[in-house]
Amino acid sequence: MMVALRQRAYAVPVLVTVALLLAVNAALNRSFVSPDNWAPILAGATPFIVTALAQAAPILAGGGGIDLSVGPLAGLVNAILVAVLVPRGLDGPLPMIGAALALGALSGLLNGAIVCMLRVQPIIATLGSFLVYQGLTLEVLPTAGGSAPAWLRAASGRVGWIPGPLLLLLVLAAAWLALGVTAYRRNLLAVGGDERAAYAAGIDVAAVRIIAYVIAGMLAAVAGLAFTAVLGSADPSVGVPYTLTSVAGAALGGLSLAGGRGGMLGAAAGGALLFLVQNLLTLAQVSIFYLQIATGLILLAAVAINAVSDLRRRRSTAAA
Amino acid sequence: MSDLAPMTRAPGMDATAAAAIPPLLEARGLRRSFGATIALDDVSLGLAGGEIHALIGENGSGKSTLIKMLSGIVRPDSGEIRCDGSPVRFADPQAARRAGIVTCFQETLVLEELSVRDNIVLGQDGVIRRCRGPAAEAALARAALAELGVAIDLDRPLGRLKLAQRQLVTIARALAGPWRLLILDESTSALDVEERDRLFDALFRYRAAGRAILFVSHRMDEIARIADRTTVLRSGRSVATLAAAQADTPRLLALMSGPEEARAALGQATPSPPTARSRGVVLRADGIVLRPRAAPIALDLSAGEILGLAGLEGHGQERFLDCIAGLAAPDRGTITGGTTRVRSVVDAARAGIAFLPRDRKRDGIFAPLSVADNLTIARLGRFSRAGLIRRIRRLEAVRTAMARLRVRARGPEAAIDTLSGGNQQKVLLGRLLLTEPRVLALNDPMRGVDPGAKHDLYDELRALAATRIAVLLLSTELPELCLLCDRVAVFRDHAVVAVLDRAALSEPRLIAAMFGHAAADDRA
Amino acid sequence: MLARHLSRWRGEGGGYAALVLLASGLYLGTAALIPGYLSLASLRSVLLLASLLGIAAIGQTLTIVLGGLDLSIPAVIGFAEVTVAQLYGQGWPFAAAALLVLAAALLFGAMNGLVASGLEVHPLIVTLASGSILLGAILAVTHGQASGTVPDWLSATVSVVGHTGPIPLPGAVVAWLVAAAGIVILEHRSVPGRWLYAIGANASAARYARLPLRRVWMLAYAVSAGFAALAGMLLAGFSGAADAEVGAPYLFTTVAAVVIGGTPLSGGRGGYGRTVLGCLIITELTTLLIGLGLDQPGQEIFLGAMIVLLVATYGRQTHLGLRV
Amino acid sequence: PPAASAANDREAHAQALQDVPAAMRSYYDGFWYFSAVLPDPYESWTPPKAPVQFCYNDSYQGNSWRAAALAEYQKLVADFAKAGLAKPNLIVTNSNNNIDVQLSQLQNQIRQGCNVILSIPSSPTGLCAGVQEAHKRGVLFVSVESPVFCKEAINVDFNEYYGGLQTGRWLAQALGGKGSVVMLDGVPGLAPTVARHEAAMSVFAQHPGIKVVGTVVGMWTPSIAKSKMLQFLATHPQRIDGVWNGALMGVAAGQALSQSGRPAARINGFSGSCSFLAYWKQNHLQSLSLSQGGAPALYEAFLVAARMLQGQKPVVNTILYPLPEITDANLDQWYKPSMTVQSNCFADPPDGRAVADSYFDPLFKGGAPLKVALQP
Ligand SMILES: Nc1ncnc2c1ncn2[C@@H]1O[C@H](COP(=O)(O)OP(=O)(O)OP(=O)(O)O)[C@@H](O)[C@H]1O
Ligand SMILES: Nc1ncnc2c1ncn2[C@@H]1O[C@H](COP(=O)(O)OP(=O)(O)OP(=O)(O)O)[C@@H](O)[C@H]1O
Ligand SMILES: [Mg+2]
Ligand SMILES: [Mg+2]
Repeated sequence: MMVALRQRAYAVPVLVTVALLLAVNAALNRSFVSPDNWAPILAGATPFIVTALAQAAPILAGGGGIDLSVGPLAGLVNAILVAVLVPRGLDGPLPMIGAALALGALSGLLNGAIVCMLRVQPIIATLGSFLVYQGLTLEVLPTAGGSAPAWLRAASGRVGWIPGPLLLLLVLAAAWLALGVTAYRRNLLAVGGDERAAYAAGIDVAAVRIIAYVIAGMLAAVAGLAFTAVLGSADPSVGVPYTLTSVAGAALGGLSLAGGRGGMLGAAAGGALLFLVQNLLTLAQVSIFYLQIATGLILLAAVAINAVSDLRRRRSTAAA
Repeated sequence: MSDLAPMTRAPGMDATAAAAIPPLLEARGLRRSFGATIALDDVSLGLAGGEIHALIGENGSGKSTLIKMLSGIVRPDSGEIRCDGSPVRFADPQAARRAGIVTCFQETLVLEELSVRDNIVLGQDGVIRRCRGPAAEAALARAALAELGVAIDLDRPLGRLKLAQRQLVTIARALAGPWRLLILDESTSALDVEERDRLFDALFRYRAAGRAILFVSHRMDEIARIADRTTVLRSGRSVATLAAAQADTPRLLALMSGPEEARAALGQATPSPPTARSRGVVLRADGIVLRPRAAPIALDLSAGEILGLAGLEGHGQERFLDCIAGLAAPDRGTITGGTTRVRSVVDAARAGIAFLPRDRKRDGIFAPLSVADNLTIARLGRFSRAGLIRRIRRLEAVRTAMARLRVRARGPEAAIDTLSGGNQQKVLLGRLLLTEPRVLALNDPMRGVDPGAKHDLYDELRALAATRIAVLLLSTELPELCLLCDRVAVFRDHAVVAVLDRAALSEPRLIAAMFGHAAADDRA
Repeated sequence: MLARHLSRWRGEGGGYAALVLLASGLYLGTAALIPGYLSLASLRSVLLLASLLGIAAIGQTLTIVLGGLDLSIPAVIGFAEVTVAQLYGQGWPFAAAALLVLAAALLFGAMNGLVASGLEVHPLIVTLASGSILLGAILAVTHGQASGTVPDWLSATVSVVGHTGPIPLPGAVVAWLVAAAGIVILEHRSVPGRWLYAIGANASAARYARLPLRRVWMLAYAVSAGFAALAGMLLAGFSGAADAEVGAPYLFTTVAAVVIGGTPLSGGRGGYGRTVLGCLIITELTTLLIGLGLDQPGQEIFLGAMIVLLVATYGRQTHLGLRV
Repeated sequence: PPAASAANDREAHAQALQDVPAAMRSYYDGFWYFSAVLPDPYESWTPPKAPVQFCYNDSYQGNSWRAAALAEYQKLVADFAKAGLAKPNLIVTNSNNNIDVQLSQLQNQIRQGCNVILSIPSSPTGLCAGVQEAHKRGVLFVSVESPVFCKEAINVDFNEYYGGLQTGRWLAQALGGKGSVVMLDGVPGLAPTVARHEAAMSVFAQHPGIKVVGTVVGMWTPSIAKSKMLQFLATHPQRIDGVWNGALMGVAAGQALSQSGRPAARINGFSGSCSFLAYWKQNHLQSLSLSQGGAPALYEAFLVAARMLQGQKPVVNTILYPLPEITDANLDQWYKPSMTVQSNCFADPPDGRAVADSYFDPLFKGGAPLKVALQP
């Protein structure tokens, strides 16, 4: 129990910040907390959270791990679902979710193989897939349009009494917890912490990393599904901006960009933080001319808080 | 506990029976080059169950490369490895592990963010499949540590452990799975005498149980004490394998480096001439309290004196040295270098105190940079005008330093990581000397340095002392302390319990003081 | 002597020789495929575009060698472009406007270095945030209505047909080549240059060697912002219009140019000489794809695939087994 | 190819067009390439009582076009507030081109009590969930120069397709029906890019002598357009007679041609940017540009909203108008000496309107006339 808590200590600053922002958001706008609004608010936050989760896996895997293709892949999935599957009548939950996940896994496999087998630096390997997916998206969907099937659009609202986006996040959390029971999460942190030590200890570094990229791909695909549900249509430009927000979200969540430190809880909180900041600045009617400045400052402040608490933690470690 | 069971087929087999069946592991004609460097030229070696087999050689002679080959990390260019008589090719360390070969590599490879338990069970699981639950993992880790006679809090992250404890964790990791051959690459270099003796006890038990151990060390006393057979590598070739009876130290040294230099290395047996201590105090530590309730420490260091710092791991000597270097602050007390009060690294620099950290690779060398850069980086201003380096001038200085320290490298432009450990250490010492220090604070500078190079470095330290540079030498090697130091301060429980001077200096006395005996009468 | 020089031409990120071969091979290959490409006009176009990228990528190289990354380059480019045009348009002397922009950029860059090294936060996130703040500040000041003018000589400097004295190349190209030579020399021969490599190679050892880490970080990021500002001012002359987003294309392309040149992101290796070739290769590659008549999606798909393929042929990282 | 959703609605489109007066239908030509024209979704809407809360849901604020539009909106709201018709504060959001953020901002604005939301969405489909919610809650949603596909919105726009036809026709005629043409496109994947391009291509297809030698993607950004154009010219040695410019990149194209040592080509303008007019004037070109400034665009959208607040009902959900043309003959009415090639403004129509206010009369039924005379 103590160990479990200590392992999540890195996420405390970001969780506190998120709680604070939730409170401020709620104070500024009562309707923010009304149950009616949970679904749309969560739906707005979901792409931020899920893409940050996607980015977290390769970052944790270390070795300069990063997946720049997260955003474009989510966009590509959105385009393929709406512009390829729906017109062919493949618009049921099974084919759509199945296709999205398969696409994500395939992409992750490719990225992982390029990084681990061809040993190309992750940032350049995934910059390659970034460009390829952006091109493919335009190929599939020259301009925005189409419409998502009713079931998917409905999923961005409520499923039964529970908001659809919340259900999605719960499923993802359960999946991550389940991975914690296996050896994978420890292997991931080991490989990210020091790949040479992990390799020498007998861990299959390449396999662990490839799986990290597969997780990233599949989560990016889930983000693509989420876009499709929220937008109700497809748009070739929707995914790309999420690459940078996903990296920022993961970093805000206390993950070390050098790998091996942090976890999905932090990444999710980091993604939520980005959403809440934008939401807050909108609510507070910050002049649009200052919006970007405010976003940047909050980003800096958040990483600074993280860094300071981390430095303190490391100091106390060193002293012991 | 069952996990710690040996994989040996015939435990307790006697030596004659062992000769009849193929050796447990055999290397034949191994070759490997890295670019222009030939790391292994022609190495053959046989390892039988029930033996402790020592592997010695100068820095860069290929010991670690051979070990990495046997462990599935480096692939041979040619030659073959046989396991139980049949040829094997280990694709990765996991494959070697499955064949029962477990290894502690020269570098302490640990994961600082993970707990001791996780570090020990690392590599036993599949990529996803986990073999045991948390409780069973803890039991396994505890048992492995118990083999070495240590108990460490299993939930502690490795980042909080000292080097020696980290080293023990890596050994425990090797012991945790089923194994037949244990390879230890300079694993004793970070251990103190007590920890080392417990490790040796364990090794003797394993030998008795019929398992094999391949043991690398630069400490000839250790070789003499535990090795059944010793294989000597020279310039990537296995030049001989000797049984314990034939393997006396002069002979081994001769095999390692050629007879000429061996004689030189043996020359080190003559201790330093005593230094006059009246030449003026250059460093004064006064009332230093290293941790609450520890006794205060008072030590003076005179110009030209070599003062040794000794103690079991974690008894404060390292922290004391850090305080001297301005890297840590004592709870109480003052450190004065010349006239400067040392409170920070900057003060230490101003006081002319140069510090050599213990971990050469992590804190010392700039890996792909050249020898010239590594030597001069801290004093580039001396060779530059208007921020531009004057190459000829710098080259001259580098050449001089390399010659003086007898650095063996392809040239000043050779990348530092192509040098052997001992030569890297010489370069680092050279870097310190360029800062023209009054005090050298050295944290275990001979760690992992071969006897020949050590001899060079000893000479160098003596020569420095002769030029009135004062040396603080923290070392885990007792013979070294006895050989070099004018005085040795022995630490126990974060206080100095004895200061032995030249006349009183001997290994048994050092050990006694370190263990807290004879403290009273020797206190200065 | 010769052997030593040759050995410098090999190296982890793929040899210089491979890069030179690739850059010239691409040029000749394109010329073989596309008649008319061999003309002086085409060569000058390619060089001009490479020079703009190259000047922007100076800082990216230095910060990557240091073990960091600078994602604020596009923002500084936009800032410089807008500010210099706006001030000059308001009647400031160009030199004064340029100096002000440069000073502001240097200060901004130094802040990046200070924050990143002081807090030990990954510079990726620091520069992402500071870039956003800088772009926001431009918006806040101009209220989105940036406009202005640039002197004619500046436009001539970035004009394909421009001459530099007797040299039949536009000033931007000449300036780039001079700057490149200077940077390469400083990397190897200046004191801060060697510190840069040492800190990038091993920050911990640098601390023990008492190298001025913070100053070097500030310097590298200041230089980065300074050259980004220069690129921004040149772009003001190049495109005519004042547009804060003008730097956007330089976000990933500068990183790609550095990495394609074979400088690894892990720091301590590589250098600007490689980036020069990386810039040429990227520019030639995108020109080739346009020349082949591919549509936009096709260009992106091919460019992505080519980047990975190229780096996979000569810029592979060493096997993990060799790093243990 | 027609946008997917428009195809679904093609029949509804044809049906709805019947309600547009025949004389104005040409301005709706080819619009279904872009989006569908549908019946008025606010048929049964009761306008809110004054003072009305006006809101602006913008997707980007980084250029002078958007800034001009915002300033115009602020001025109009201030005028309305003075007359007691509007609350004085205009609620503004900017999503930095992130459509998810824009959607959540829209939903926020609905919750904050906005009565009229003018919006420039960064995607024609992405806001639909919010638009539906607005419609359900009696909030008037009007898109400004970026029509959305959602049935519940009012779109006010010039017809992108019609603009492509205007410019394409001029270029074909200026080239005498023959020659090689380069297409200079805006941001790929955006509907205006596709609609303009397709329209111009449909014109060129009618002229067998005109050969389209390639498409250059200039992203509506001069620096990119110039770079790409230089690369295009470096690899295309043949003579270029004309460049069809899909907005904002005419000067870049002209400079790229002359700096590559190529003979001047015919280049059209599209948006009436000051920069292009100055270039036109200085180089004594023959050209044609449309005028598509931010302020007039917002004015026309506001005018439509204002009419609807008076109970007037549009005949269809999409109100289209033609853009004024700047020609060699009338250039001097638009060009001002203060304009330079580096200028970042848009030449506004002399009277601040894209079309006369009365242009809209046939497109509305019922209701009351405006209470205050709107002045741009
Ligand atoms: N990955 C590598 N790349 C290049 N050269 C290497 C590599 N690994 C080892 N070498 C070189 O091979 C030679 C043998 O090195 P090795 O580490 O095996 O020596 P060693 O006997 O273990 O030395 P030490 O006693 O210092 O540990 C050295 O010259 C070394 O520089
Ligand atoms: N386990 C290992 N330990 C040490 N070095 C290795 C290991 N695996 C490969 N190498 C070295 O790394 C280099 C490339 O190895 P690898 O075969 O993986 O690359 P590759 O390019 O995929 O080979 P190929 O083209 O033949 O498939 C070789 O020099 C090889 O010796
Ligand atoms: Mg292979
Ligand atoms: Mg070794």
